Amino acid sequence: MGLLDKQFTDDNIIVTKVEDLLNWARLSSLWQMGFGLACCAIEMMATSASHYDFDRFGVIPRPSPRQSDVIIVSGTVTLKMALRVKRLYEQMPDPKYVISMGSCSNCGGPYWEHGYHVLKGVDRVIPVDVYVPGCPPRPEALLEGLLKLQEKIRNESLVNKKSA
Amino acid sequence: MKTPEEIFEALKNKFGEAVINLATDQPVDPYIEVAPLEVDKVCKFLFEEEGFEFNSLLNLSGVDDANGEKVKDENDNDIIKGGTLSVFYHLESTIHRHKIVLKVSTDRENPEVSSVEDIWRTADWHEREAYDMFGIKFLNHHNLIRILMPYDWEAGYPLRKDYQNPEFYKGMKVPY
Amino acid sequence: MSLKTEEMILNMGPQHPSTHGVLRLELKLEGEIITDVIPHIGYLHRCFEKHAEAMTYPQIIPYTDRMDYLASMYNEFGYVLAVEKLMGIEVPERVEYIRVIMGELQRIASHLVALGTYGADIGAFTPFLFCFRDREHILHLFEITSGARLLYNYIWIGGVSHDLHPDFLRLTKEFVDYFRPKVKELNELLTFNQIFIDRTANVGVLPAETAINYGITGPNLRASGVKWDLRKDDPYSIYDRFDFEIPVGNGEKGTCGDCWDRYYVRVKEMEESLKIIEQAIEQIPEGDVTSAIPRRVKPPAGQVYSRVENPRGELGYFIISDGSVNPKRVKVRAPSFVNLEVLGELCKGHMVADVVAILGSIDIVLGEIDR
Amino acid sequence: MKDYFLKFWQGLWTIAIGMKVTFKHLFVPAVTIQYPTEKPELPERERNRLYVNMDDCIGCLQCERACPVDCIEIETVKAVPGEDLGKTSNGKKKALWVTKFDIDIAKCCYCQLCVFPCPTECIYMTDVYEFSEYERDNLIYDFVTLTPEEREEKKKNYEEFLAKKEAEKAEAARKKAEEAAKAKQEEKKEDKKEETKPEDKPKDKEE
Repeated sequence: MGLLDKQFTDDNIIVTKVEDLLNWARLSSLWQMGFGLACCAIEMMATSASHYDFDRFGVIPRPSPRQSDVIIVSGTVTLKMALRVKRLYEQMPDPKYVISMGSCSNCGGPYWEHGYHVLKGVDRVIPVDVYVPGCPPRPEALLEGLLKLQEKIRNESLVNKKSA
Repeated sequence: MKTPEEIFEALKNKFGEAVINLATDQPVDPYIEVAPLEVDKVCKFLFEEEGFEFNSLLNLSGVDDANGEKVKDENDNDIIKGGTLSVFYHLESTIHRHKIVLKVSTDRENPEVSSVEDIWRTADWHEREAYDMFGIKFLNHHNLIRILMPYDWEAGYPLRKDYQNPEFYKGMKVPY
Repeated sequence: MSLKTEEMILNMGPQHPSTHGVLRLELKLEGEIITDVIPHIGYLHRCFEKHAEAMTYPQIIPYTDRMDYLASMYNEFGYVLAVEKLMGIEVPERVEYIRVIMGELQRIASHLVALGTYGADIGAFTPFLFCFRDREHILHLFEITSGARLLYNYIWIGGVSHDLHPDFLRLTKEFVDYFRPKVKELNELLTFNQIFIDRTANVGVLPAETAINYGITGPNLRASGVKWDLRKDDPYSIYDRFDFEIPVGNGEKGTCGDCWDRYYVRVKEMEESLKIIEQAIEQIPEGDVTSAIPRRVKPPAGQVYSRVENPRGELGYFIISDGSVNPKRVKVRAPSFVNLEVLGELCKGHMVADVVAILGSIDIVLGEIDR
Repeated sequence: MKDYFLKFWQGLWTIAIGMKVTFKHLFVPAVTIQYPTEKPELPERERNRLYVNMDDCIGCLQCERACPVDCIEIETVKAVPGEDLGKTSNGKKKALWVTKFDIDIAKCCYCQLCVFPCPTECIYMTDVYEFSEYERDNLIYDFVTLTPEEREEKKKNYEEFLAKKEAEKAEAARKKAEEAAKAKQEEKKEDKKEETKPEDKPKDKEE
């Protein structure tokens, strides 16, 4: 948004309305990359299954990073996997968001101390927007994390990147 | 159905020196100690001989005995010199319903054990794992490479008691 | 006329919707035909065995949960049996019954995930939703008892952490009655669907001889026609008191030991588990569940190999104790680790699309393979 | 050819059977929980976020030792004599100021092992599960009720007390030495009237 940046330094009517529309559109159809790593992936599957139904929030699991807006890192990221996680993240189109689900991807979780092959937190390779704690988090907790992410997107600005 | 004593007797008669002893003073499982470079022949015998027919390898696990001498290296880390690494084989016969445990001990500095991969195909990955975690070399294994750790892991064998974690792996910090 | 094609190498995974986690398969293809499959594992190697060496015996239980996260109750069960064998602890009757009920419920829950995701892999999405709906009932039972949905830390050395919830037995009975017709529903929906049968029958045939030599256990072995179940053949806990059948594959829709058999054995096993649960609810005595928990877990020096029949096969724990509060070595003989090894053998000569069907039918959990 | 059509027919027929099953579900109430508006009722044994009731904590470090992942960090300072810390709700006397009680909830594995050994039942798992954060540092929970100044003060107090005690000890030792010297001088006259040490030492609670 380099051009707009120079022309509108403050919010004005047109831009704010457009940005509201864009943010609304973005937050209501966050296509998720179906990316299960470990135990949390089962809870993620349960979240998209009948009882919790991720679809209500416009979250549909996509098999390819090219079609997705949000990557839910659900589970332990190991050193062998970390580079792949990074590559998948890089393949996603902008704007992209990351939800780190569960203790392991937050900071290594139970494996932080002796895990010689565990990456201590996925934020060492990709930037994380929302940390959902839990081991594994209840599906409701993941939904709440998603609502937090939507809140963050709602406050985003086209021109000036507000920090949420 | 054969007891460990009978199996030990039969092995002793057949292989003599290669079968070292039968440890029965253990709280739960007795085991037969075998020379590391003869274990493939012993296993072959147990697999084929009528009356034994151990057709299934339940488990194969490397163990760091940590019975060597503890010394400090130049960076003041504890390392273990000398001593042994062991491999335990748990065999079972689904025909005769008997089980036996074999144990081999090998030198820590140059651990070499004969592979049993061509007897039980399942030993392939088990042996690769023991190599990956302890650095035990299985002679005559067709593809002895790392299995769980990355193929380019250079920091040693993680399940040894004196393993030191590297600071970085491909630009990622390893310790917390 | 024959066309000669060059060998092509295709990478599948580590991120692939049907690899059930983070597994990378290196497929060697000749045209569309697979000549070899090399699985690359270790993308979820979480160093369980290293952790076990640094923890005390009770502290290891939460980590055993996280190995096979679809059957955590059974992983705990196997681990505590091994430690109890080493220490010579007798547990109260009631505890044994609770463990068996929990274990069998967990078997159903685990098979439900396996069947549901298998359907999704093949292309039928509805069974996935149905299976997960029924699984939630079991998770609720676990939750009211232990407080957690997936990783329980419920079965302890010498006992269980809490007594059963007052409503548990009633709810379990209700669940058994609720679930019986659901199995039939699943059969109507997926098992005997002709498209599903065409995708799975005669695909990935595993002969019994090969299976034993590869050390395959569990439903995969039974699908090949071998009647081998540790609950009957080497009974642990109190499994010898229950009356149940061991379903084996008989090649009903194709060859014995094909993907459909492996799938159908699991369906039938769920029904057998229901039988065990019903009997256990009938027989369960009253009593204290925490009386045998030792204050300090310090087994004598020695080594033990103890095994249980996990939903995926034979789960063995090999524990070496040196007489201190930490084990010297804990090695897990994970059923999936052994079962996956045969994949290359099964896939040879099949099409690329069949890899998904074969892999799904083996029912692997990567957390257990890599540990 | 006949086989082909037979299979074709079977395919259609079995799909129809499956459709019948799914069609029946149109008339079954939905199981979906409409999460943000409607929340599930959690059982009483629910294990989610840890909570520590600091009024009851005696700083015995049992939970820290039981934790398999070492996510609990506790530091305690002994109270100086004369300070009254009050009692816990089940009548245990407190003797330690807890100056640090951090739980890194991001590391926690919710296994409940810390809850069982607690003698005063002050650490427990609540049913709060909605606590996602934008920053990871916010997941480190500090449960200590004392303000930072108070913590410093307690530490200083104890250090001063220690120093005082040290000084008194040194004093006593010096006096003892003097007296011993005196005693040597007044040989064979045994009048050991030693100064008694101050008796009001704090009673150390077992850890």
